[in-house]
Amino acid sequence: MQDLLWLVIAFPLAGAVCLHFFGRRIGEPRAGFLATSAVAGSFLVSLAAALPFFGGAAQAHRLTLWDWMPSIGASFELHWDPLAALMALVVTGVGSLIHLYAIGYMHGDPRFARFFVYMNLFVASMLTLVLAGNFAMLFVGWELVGLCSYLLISFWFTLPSAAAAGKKAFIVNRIGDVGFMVALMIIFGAFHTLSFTGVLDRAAEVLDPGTATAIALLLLLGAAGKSAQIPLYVWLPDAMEGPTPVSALIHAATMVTAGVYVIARSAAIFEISPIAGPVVATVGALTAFVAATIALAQTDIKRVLAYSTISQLGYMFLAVGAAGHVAGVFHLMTHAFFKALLFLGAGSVIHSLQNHQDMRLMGGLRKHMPVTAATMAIGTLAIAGVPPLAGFWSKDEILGVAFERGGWFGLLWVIGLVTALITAFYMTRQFVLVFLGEPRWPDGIHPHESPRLMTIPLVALAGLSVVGGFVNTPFRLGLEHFLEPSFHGVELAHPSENIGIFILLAALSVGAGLAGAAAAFLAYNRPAQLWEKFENSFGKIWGWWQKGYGVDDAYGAAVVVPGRKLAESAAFRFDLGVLDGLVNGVGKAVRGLAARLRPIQNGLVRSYGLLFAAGVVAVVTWMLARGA
Amino acid sequence: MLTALIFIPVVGAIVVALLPRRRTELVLPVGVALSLIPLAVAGYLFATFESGVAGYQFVEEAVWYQPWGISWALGVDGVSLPLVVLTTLLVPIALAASTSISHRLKEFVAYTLALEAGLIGVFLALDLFLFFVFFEVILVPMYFIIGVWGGERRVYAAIKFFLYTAFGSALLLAGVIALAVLHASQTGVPSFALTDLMALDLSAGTERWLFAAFAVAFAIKVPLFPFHTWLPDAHVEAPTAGSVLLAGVLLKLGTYGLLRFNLGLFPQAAVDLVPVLAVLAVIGIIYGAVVAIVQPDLKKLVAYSSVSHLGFIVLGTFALTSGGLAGGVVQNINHGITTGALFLLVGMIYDRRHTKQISDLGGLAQVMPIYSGIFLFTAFASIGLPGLNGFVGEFLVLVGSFPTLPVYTIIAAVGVVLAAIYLLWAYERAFTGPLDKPENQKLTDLSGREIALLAPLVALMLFLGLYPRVLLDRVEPSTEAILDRIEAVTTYSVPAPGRIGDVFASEGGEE
Amino acid sequence: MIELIIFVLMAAGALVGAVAVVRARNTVYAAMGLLATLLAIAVLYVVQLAHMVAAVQVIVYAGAVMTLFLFVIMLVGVDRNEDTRETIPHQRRMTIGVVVVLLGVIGFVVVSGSFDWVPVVGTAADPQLTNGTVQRVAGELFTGWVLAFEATALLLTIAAVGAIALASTRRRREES
Amino acid sequence: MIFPEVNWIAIFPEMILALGAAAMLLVDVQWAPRARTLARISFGLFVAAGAAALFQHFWLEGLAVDDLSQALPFSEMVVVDPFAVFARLVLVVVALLGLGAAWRFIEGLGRRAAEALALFLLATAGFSLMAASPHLVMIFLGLEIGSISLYILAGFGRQHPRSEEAALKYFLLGSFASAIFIYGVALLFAGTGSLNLLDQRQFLAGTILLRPAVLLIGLALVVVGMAFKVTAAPFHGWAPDVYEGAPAGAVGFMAAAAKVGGFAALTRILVTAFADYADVWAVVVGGIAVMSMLVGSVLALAQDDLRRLLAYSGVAHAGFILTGLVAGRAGTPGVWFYLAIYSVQLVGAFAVVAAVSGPASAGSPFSRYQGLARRQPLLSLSLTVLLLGMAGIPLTSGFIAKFGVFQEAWRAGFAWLVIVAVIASVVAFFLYLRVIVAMYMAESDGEEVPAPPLPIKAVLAVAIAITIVFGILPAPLLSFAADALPF
Amino acid sequence: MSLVVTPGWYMTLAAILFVIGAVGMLTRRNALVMFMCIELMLNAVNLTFIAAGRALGSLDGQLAVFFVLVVAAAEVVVGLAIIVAIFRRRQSASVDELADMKG
Repeated sequence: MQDLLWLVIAFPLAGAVCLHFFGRRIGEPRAGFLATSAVAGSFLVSLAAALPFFGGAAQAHRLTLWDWMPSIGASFELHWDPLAALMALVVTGVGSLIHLYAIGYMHGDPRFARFFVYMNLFVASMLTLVLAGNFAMLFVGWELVGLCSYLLISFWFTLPSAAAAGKKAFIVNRIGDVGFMVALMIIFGAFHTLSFTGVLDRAAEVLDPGTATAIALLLLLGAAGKSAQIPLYVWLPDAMEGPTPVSALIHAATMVTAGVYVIARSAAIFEISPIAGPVVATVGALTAFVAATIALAQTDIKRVLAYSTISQLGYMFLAVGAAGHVAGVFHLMTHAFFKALLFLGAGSVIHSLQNHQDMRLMGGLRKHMPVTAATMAIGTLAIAGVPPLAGFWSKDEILGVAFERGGWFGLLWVIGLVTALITAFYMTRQFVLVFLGEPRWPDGIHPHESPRLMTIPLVALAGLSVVGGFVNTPFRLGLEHFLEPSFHGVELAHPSENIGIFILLAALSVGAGLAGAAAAFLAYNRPAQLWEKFENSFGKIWGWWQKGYGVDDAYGAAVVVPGRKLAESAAFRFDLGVLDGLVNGVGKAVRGLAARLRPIQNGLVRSYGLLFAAGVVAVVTWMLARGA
Repeated sequence: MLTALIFIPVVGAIVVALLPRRRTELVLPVGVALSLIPLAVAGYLFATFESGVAGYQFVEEAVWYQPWGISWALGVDGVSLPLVVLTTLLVPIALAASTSISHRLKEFVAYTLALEAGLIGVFLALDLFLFFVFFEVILVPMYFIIGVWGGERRVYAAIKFFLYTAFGSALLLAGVIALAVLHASQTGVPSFALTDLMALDLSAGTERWLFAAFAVAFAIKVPLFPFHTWLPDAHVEAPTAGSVLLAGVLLKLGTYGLLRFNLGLFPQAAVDLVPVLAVLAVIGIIYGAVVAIVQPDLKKLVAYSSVSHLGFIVLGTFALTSGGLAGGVVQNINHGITTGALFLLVGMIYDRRHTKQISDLGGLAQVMPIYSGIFLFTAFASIGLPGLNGFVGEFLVLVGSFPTLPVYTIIAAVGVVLAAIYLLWAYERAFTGPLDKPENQKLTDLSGREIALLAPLVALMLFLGLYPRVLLDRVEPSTEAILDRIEAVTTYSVPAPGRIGDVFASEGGEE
Repeated sequence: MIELIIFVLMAAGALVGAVAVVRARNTVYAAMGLLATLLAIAVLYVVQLAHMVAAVQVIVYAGAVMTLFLFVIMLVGVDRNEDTRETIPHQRRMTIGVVVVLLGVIGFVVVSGSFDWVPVVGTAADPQLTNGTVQRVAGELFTGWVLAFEATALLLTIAAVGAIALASTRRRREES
Repeated sequence: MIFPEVNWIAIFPEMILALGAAAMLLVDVQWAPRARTLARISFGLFVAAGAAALFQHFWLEGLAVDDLSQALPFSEMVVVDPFAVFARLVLVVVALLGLGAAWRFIEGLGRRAAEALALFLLATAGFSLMAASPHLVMIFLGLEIGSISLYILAGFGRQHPRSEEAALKYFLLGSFASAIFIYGVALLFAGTGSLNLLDQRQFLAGTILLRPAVLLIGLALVVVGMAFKVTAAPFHGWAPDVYEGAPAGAVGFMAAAAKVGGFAALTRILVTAFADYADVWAVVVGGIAVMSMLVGSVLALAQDDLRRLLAYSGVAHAGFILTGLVAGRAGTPGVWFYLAIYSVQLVGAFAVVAAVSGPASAGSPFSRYQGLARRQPLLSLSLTVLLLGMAGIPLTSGFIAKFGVFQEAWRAGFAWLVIVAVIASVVAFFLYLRVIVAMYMAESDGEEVPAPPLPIKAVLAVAIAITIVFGILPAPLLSFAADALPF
Repeated sequence: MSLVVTPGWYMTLAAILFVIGAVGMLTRRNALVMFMCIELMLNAVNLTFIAAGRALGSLDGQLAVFFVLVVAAAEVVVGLAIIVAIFRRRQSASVDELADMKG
C-alpha cells in the first residue's frame, strides 16, 4: 500500500488537471463532487498507508519517484512517517469536508470549476509539502501552497482589494522564503545534500551550534512567513478577501501550519542550537498575545478568526520552540478541526447574510441558523479551552510544556495563560455578537440556514472538535506514541507527569478561559449601545487593537513607501539619468567633439595648408626626437 | 552536421529573399517551415548527444586560413548544446508570432533566419576567430530587426544596441588578437583554436588584462550592471520576434562567453577576480529587480527583469562550484524560455491594444482569461516557483554559490522577493481589478494559433521544472570538466562540505 | 673666396626675391621677385658646376614659365592689389609658430653640422665628378635615366590634355 | 656610357596604358568616335594591362634567382617584384571598376570623353609606375603623373562651380605636398648619397649614422608627402572638399587610385630603405594612424553629405592601414589585403553615389538617400553591404582586412595602437549606421532615383562579390597578398 | 665656421627659401601667388639637389633637378589652366572666396 503513496498527491492533482481542462464542460455541482472525491480518495489512501503506524510500525517509508536535481540531492521522493501521515490525514480529511462545504458555498459562482481546480491543486501542493522526502521538495510544496494561496485569495480578482491581498500574501511569504532558501543553502553547504535522512540523521555530528542556530533562525523566518508569525503575519488578515472555504482550508487548517510542521520536522537541527528554541517560543508567545489583543477589537467576522488563527499558531510555535513538538503538532491538529469549523460556520453566516461580514450588523442569528449556531458554539468552546473539547487538551499540553521547562519559558507560560483568557473573551464576544442578542442586519436580508451540503461538514467538524482531543491526554498519550518514530533521536519536552501539577495548570487555564468567556458574555449579551459604550471605555487602546497596532501602516511607511521611492529614483534618476546619461553622454561628447572640430575644416585652402604645415612640423620634430 | 545546422538557416534566408515579390502570403509559412528544419536537426543532436560525458561532440574541423591559424572548428558540449536547441526552438516561434508585421516581411524573415545562423554559430564555434565572427555578425540582422520593424524610437535603440555591443566586441577583438599573438610567440605556430589557447602560459598581469577585456565584452552582452542601459531601449523598441530572440538567446552569448572563455582561458584571473564579477552580478540582481518594479512599460519591466535574472547566471558561473556552474547553464535556458514567452505575451497584447503601458490595461483577466492564465503561469516560472523551470536554475545557482560566496548569495536571494513584487504587481495592475477602460472591453482572447505558439514554451517550463535531468545530465559533465580544469591549473579548490563559520571565514580570507 | 662673395650676393638676391614673392601686394611684383630668385639660384648652380641645369633654369624657368605666369597675371588683371590683411582667425599666429619651429629645426641641423655631413667621404675633392656639362648630363639622361625621361612624356601629355580640358570652353558650348 | 638593361616586360602594363592613351587622343582627333566606343576601348586596354600584370606575375615566378637582375631593369628604375605586380593588379581592378562607375559620366562628356579616358589611363599608369619603382625620382614622377591627372579629372565637371573649386584645392594642396615630398627626397639623397631605395637600404644597413638629422627630416617629409596622398590626418584637408566637388562618376577612381599609389610607395620606402629604422618611424607612423583614425571617425559623424562622409571614413581607413604598416615588412601583406579590399569597396560606394546623384554631379546630401531602400532596394542593399564591409563587420572582407592589420600591429608590439584602432572602428560603425538608417529607416523625400545603368550594376556586383567572397574565403587573396613583398 | 662655402651653406639657403615659400602658401590668398610660392619651394629643392650632389660627387642630383623642372612645368600648365578657368567664372583668383565646400 505504501508504494501507492504517490496516489495521495496524484488524486487531487489529477482532479485539478482534469477540471482545468474540462471543468466548464463538467458543469457546476459535478465539478465540485469530482474535486471532493479526489481529496477524499486521497484521504482513504493516506489512511490505508498510515495503518502500519497505527499498528505501531516505526519504520519510515521512502519512495523515490524520479530524480530532480541529483547534484544537490534533490529528488522527488516521498517520506512517509507518522508525522507525515498525521499531516496528510488532517489535510485530506479536513480538506474533503471543506471541499464538500464549498460545493454549497460557491454555488452560482461563474468560475465554480476554476475554484475547485485551485482547491485541488492546493491539496496536492500541501501533500507534496508534508510528504516531501527532502528539503528541496518540501520547498516545492512550500511554494506551491503559496501559489495556491495567492490564486485563491485573489480568486475574485475583479475586486482590487482581493488582487492586492493575494499579491501581498505571496510577497510577504516570499520574504520568509528567502530565509528558508538561505537555510537550505547553508544546509547544503554543510551536508552537501538536502535529503531529510542525510541531513537530520547526521545533524548532531555535522552541525556546530552556530551553524545550527543560523539554519534554525532562517527556517524560523520562513516559517514565520508561512505561519503568519511576527513580524510577517500581516498578510493573513488580508487573506480573508478570499472565499471562506479558502480561509478555512488554507488560512486556518492546513497551509499556515506548514511553518510548525517544518520546525517540527527539523527538530534535530533546532535541538542543537541553544537559542533557536527559545526564540521560536518567544516569537510564538508574543504573536499569540499580540494577535489575540487585535482579535479583541475586530468587527469583521473573518478577521476575528484570522487574528485568532495567528494567535493559535503562536501557541504552536511556543510549543515547538519549547521542544514540545508533539504538543505543537497536537494543537495543529485540533486547531485544524475547530478553526475550520469556525471558519465554515462564519462562512455559513456570511452566506446567509448575502456576504455581509460585519458583526455589528448581525445578532440573533441563532434562531435562523440553528445548526450553524450550535456547531459554532462547540467551536468557540473548543478554542476557549473548555474541557473536554479538543482545544483544552492540546492547549493545556502546550502550556504544560512551557511551565515544565520553566525559566524563560515560565514567562512565556504566563503570556500563554493571559492569551487563553483573551481568546475566550474574543471568541465569546464573536459568538454573542453573531448569534445572540437582537438582530441588527439591514432590511431586505432574510437569513436562513445553509444547505445540507454546508451543514454536514460543520457537524462533522464539530464532532471532531469534541473528540479530537482524546487522542492525546495525559492519561493516554496516544499521539505521543504514534509520533515517536518521527522524532527519533530528538529530545522531546513533556508536561509534568505529576497529575497534581496537571490539575493545577488545567484549573488555571480553564479558569482563565471561563473567566474570559463569562466576561465577554456579560459585556456583549446586551443591547448594542451598551457594549459599544463598553468598547469605547477602553479609549485609544481599542482603536489601536482595531487597527492591528497600525503595523500595516507602519510597514507601509517604513518599507513600502521608501522602497518605492528608492525604486523610482533608481529607475528614473539613476538608471535613466546617471547610467544611461553616461552612455548617451559619451555618444553626445563624441558628436559634440565632431561639431567642435568641424569648423577646422573651413573650406579654406590656406587653413588646410596650415594644418598640413603643422602636421609636417609635428612629424619632423617627432622623427628627429626619436632618431637624433 | 553542425555545419549544416549553421547553413540551413542561411540557405533559408536566401530562399525567402528570393520568393516572388507578389506572393507575400507565402513568406511567413515558408520562413517558419524552413526554421523548423534546424529545430529538427538540433533535436536530433540533443537526442543523440551522449550524456554523462564531458568534452565536445560532433566535432568538425576544417582549415580556414592556415598562416593565421584560423579554422572552421565546430563542436557542442553540454554547455552549448542546450543553447543551440533553445535558439532553434525560439526562432520558429518568434517568426510565427510575427504576423502583425506587414511591410517588408520578406526581409524580416530573411534577417531573422540569418540571425539564427549567427547565433548557432556562436555557440558551436571552437575557434576564437570563428567565434568572434559570429559574435559580431549577429549585430547586423538584429540591428535591422530593431531599426526597421521597431517602435517609435527604433533608430535610437538600434544604434545604441549596435554601438554599445560593438564596443564590447572591440575589446574582445583586441583580446583575441592578443591571445593569438601570444600563442604564436610561445609556440611559433599561429592558432585560434580554443584548446590551443587554453594551453597558453600567461603571466598574471596579462591574464588579468585579457580577462578584463573579455569580461567587459561579455558583460555588455549579458548585460551586467552597469552595462545594461542598452537593453531596455532595445527591448522596448524591438518587434516581438526581436525581443524574444534578444532576450531569449542574444543575452546568453554573454553568459556563455563568460563561462566558456573567461573561465576556460583565464582560470587564474577568474579565480582572482571573482569578487568583482560577483559584486556586479549581485548588484544587477537587486538593482534590475528594483528598477523593474516601477517600470510603467511591460516590455521595459521584462527587460529589467532580465538584468536581474542574468545576474543569477553570472553569480552562479563565478561561484566556481558545480551547482553554480550547472545552475547558470540551466538558468540560461530557463530564462530564454520564460522571458521569450513573456515577450511573446507582451507582443500579443500589443498587437491587440497597441500599447505596452501597464496603466492602459487593467482587469484584462475578465476578457482574456486564457491569456492571463498563461501570463501568470509564465510570471511564476520567472519568479522561480518550484516545479517550474525558473526555480531549478535559480536554486542550483543559490545553493551552489553559497559555499564560496555566502554573503553575495544571501543578498542575491533577496532578489527572489523582488521578482515576486515586480511581476505580481504588474499582473495585479494589468489583469485584475475592474475592467474600467472601454478600449479593453473589446479585447479578444488568444487565438488557437497564439496558444499553439505558447504551448511548447509553457510545456517546457513545466517539464524542465519537474524533470531538469534532461538538461542536467548533459550539462553537468561539461561544467564539472570546466571546474576540474580550474582546480587543476590554479590553486583554487572547491570547498568541501563544512560549517557555516568556515565558509564565511574563507570568504573573508579571499577578499 | 670668390665663391663666398657670389654666394653671399646671390643668396641675398634669392632671399630678397623670395620675400618679395611672399610680401608683395601686387602680383606682378611677386612675379618679379620670383624671377630674381630664379636667376640668383641659376647663378648658384653655375657656381656649383651645374651648367646644364643652370641653362635650363634660365631658359625654361625664368624664360618660358615666368612668361606664362606673367601672361596669366595680365589675363587676370594686374591693377588689383591683393588685400593682405589676414581674415582667417589664428592663421597668422599659427603660421608664425610653424615658421619658428621650422627655423629652429633648420638651426638645429645647421648647428649640429648635419648639412655638411656627407655620407660618402672624400669624393667631393674631385669637382670634375659633378661637372654638369651638357654631354655628361645628357649621357646620364639617356642611359640610366631613360625610363624617367620617357615618363616625362606622359607628364607633358597630361599637361596638354589638362590645359585643353580645363581651359577650352567654346567647344563644349557648341556641343550643348 | 653604360647602357642599362632593357626589359620591356617590366613596364608592360604601363606601356599598354600610356600608348593606349596616346593612341586614343590621336584617334579622337582624327575620327572622333563615340564616347561609348572609346570607353570600350579603354576597358579593353585596362583588361590588357591587367593581363600584362598577370603575365608579369607568372614571368616572375618562372624567373631563376640568378636572373633576378632582369626584374630590376632600366638601371633599377623600375622593378618587377610581387609587390609591384600586386599593386598593378589592384590598380587595374580599381581602374576597371572606376571606369564602370564613370561610364555614364564619360558618355555624358561627348567630345571630351577621349581626354577623360586618357587621363584615366595615364593616371593608372602613373600610380602603377609609382608603385613599381624603387627609385625616388621615378616615384615622384609616377606620383605627379597620377596626381596631375586627378587634378584635371576633379575639374572635369565644369558645369559645377564646385568642380573647379575642388580642382584648385586639390591642385594647390597637392602641389604643396609634392614639393614637400620632393624636398624630402632631396634630403634623403643628401643623407644617403643615393636616390635608389635599394642602394639606400644597403647604405643604411652598413653605416651607423652619427648625424642623421637630414636623413630623418627627409624621411619625415617623404612620409608626409605620401600621407597627403592617402588622406591621413592631419594631411587630409583636401579630401572631403574634393570628393564632394569632383564629378560623381570619377571620384571613386580618384580616391582609390591615389590611395593605392600612395600606400604602395610609402610602404616600399619604409620597408625597403628604412627597414632598419623601424623603431624611429614606426611610432611616428603609428601616431599619424591614431590621428587619422580619430579625426576620420569623429569628423565623419558630423557630415550630412555621403561623399564627405566617405572622405572622412577614408581618413579613418588610412589610419587603419597605417596601423598595419607599423609592423613593417611583416605588415605589408596585411596592408595590401586591406588596400585591395578597401579600394574596391570605395569605388563601389562611389558607384552608388554616381547612380543616385547623377554621374557629373557635385555633392550627395543624405536627403537623397532617405528611404532609398524603398525606391531602389538593390542599390541600397549594395551600399549597405559595402558600408558594412568598410565597417569591418565579420563575414565581409573588411573584417579580415582589419583583423590582419591589427594582428600584425599587435605582434609588432603596437598593442596600444590596436586598442585605439578597435575603439575608433566602433566610432566609425556609427557613421556607416547613419547611412543605413537613412536608407532603411527614414521616410523618402519622394524624389525618384533612376535605376542604375548596367555598368554600375556590374561594378556593384563585382565589389559586393569581392566584399563577401573574400570575407568568407579569404585564403586565396590572403596568400596572394602574403607574397606581395618588395625586393 | 670656415669661410669656405660648403654644400651646407647652399642647403641652409635652400631650407630657408623653402620655408619662405611655405609661408607664402599659408599667407597669400591669390592663387597665382600661392602657385609662385610652390615654384619657390621647388627651386629650393633643386638647390638642395645640386648642393647635395656636389657634396656627394654624384651627378644624380643634377639629373633629379631636370625632372623636378619638368614636373614644375607640367604643374604650371595645369595649374594656370585651372586658375584661368576659375577666374573666368568668378572674376577673382582669391582662394579665400573658394569655400563653398567645407565641414
